[in-house]
Amino acid sequence: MSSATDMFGAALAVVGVLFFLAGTLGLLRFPDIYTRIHALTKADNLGLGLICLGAAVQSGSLMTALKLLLIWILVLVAAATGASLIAQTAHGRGIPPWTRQE
Amino acid sequence: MTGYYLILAVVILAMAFHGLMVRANLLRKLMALNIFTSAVFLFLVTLARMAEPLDPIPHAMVLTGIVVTVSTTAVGLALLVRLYRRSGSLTLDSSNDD
Amino acid sequence: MTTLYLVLVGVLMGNIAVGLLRILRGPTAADRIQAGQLFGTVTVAILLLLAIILEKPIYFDVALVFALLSVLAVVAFVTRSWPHPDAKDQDEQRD
Amino acid sequence: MAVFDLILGLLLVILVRKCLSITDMFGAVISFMAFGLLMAVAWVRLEAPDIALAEAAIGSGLTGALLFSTLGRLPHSETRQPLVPRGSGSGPGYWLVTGFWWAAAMVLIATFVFSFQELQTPGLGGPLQERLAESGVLNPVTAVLLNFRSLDTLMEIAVLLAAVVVAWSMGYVDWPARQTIPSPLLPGVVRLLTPVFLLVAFSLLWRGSHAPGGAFPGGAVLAASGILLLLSGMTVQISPRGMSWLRWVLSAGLLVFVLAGVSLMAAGFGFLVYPEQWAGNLILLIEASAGVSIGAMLLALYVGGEPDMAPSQPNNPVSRPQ
Repeated sequence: MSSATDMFGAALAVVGVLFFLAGTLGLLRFPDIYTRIHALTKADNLGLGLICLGAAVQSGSLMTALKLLLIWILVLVAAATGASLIAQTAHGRGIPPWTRQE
Repeated sequence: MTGYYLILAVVILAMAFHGLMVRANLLRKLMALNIFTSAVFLFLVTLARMAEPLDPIPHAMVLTGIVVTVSTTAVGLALLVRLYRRSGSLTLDSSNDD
Repeated sequence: MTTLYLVLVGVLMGNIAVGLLRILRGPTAADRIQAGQLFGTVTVAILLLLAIILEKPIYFDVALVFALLSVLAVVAFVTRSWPHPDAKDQDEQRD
Repeated sequence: MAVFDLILGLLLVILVRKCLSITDMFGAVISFMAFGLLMAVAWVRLEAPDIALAEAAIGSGLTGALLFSTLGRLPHSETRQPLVPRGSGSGPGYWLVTGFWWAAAMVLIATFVFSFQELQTPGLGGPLQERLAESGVLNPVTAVLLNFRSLDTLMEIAVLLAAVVVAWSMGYVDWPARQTIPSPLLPGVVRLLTPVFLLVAFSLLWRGSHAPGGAFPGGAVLAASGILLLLSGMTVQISPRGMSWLRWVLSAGLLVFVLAGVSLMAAGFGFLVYPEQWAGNLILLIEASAGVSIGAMLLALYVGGEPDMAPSQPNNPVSRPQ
């Protein structure tokens, strides 16, 4: 129940969820699409990575850990590709980046 | 708990049916139809969960249903694109007829 | 421990609720698809936590399929359905 | 857990409401996809891993790609049109009808709450467990799909094939698809991901006999891989010979299924009644062909029409204007 690995895994999951919160806050509060991509892509994927790590620590089996690693890599690839595609296309379509107003 | 999911299924069913009837845009009608089937599946799976032991037969039925739904949706979308090219409209409004 | 994980799942679902605001506000379609990406990542995380809570490793596989297919929607969006400025109305980019 | 259910249900209802009432069509489609994602969470909650897998692959992946590609074929102005045409959506008639349906729904809800709570539902889980050993597989859902109720699955594959026939009968589509690739990143990533897609698809297919998975999720992942290849601009020129080959692949699932049934009949068993010692292998054969076939059929449905391989110049494969 409350062995050391379980505690460690739970702590990792908690930190991961905090990163998710930060990413969502960025999505909501940042002024334009480029900054939102930046907030969401980095924070959420780090959060997911921490949750994966926490689950892997808890599962205690190598197969599951490898599967979780694969999940994380896949989400990273998807997020990086998506972020790059969206940003490049947005730039190509002439959506102006936000600049600080006077 | 299962009673809650039954209610949820019926609520979603009613909302989807409402959308299916009221919305004019055919793309939205197709999405409403999809949600409608999802609600039916939710109902079936909840019934399966209530059985003791867990009843896998509704699961198999729902699995079949999901595939039929996606093929229906795909055909509907293909028809929709054709309709748009033919009539320039996404609704079946009779005043838009050629 | 289970309670803690349930709270975490609840917080993640709160993230989805907040992401809905971004869908509502837009302003561009790209902002909306970003909210969609957020939903994808959050769902994977929820599935991982549920797998731990219910102690069924099979749900890791569901998360794996989600992770695999999360790239599909955004690629379909960018290559196929991003409203082009040549289109008749450009209000997406203005507001 | 009760709070979890409550939040999940609330989110589902909000998403349905958004999907059906938000003016912006992209917002509606994304809400719909989010609805699919959360439905998968609900399947997990209701202990239906097979359905969760299928929903993950079909509900969110394929349907999302389908909807986005359809949106792309419609002009932008259409995606922001008002929800209801002029003249409807208001007035006493509208509210009368809506009110009637909502009242009927509420009565239904009340009935369900009171009747189903008391209903004893023994289900068929017990008898199925007893007979699982003779089905040739260990996963009860696969046993139902491909042994006890294999006729249903046969019909379902026939429905899919019929859908492909309908889509093809509507005319040709551009092939190879016209598009501009926004970045060289995309083909590179797709080249990396395709082996992973294939690996996952075939592992899902293979493990269907003993764990959640099987022909549908496997086929759907296969189709998703094909869609990704199409989206990244990697298309092949289809020759007339390739077309006939494609037709065989599309119908392979149904053909193998029917052939297995008929030959079992000829051997003195019933139609699709498997003798116990062959059941496992027969199911594997049918499932493998059905999985590949389902993948091809879903991909064909995504393409949305018969691939146009008619007169294209050898050096300059111009697509036919639409």
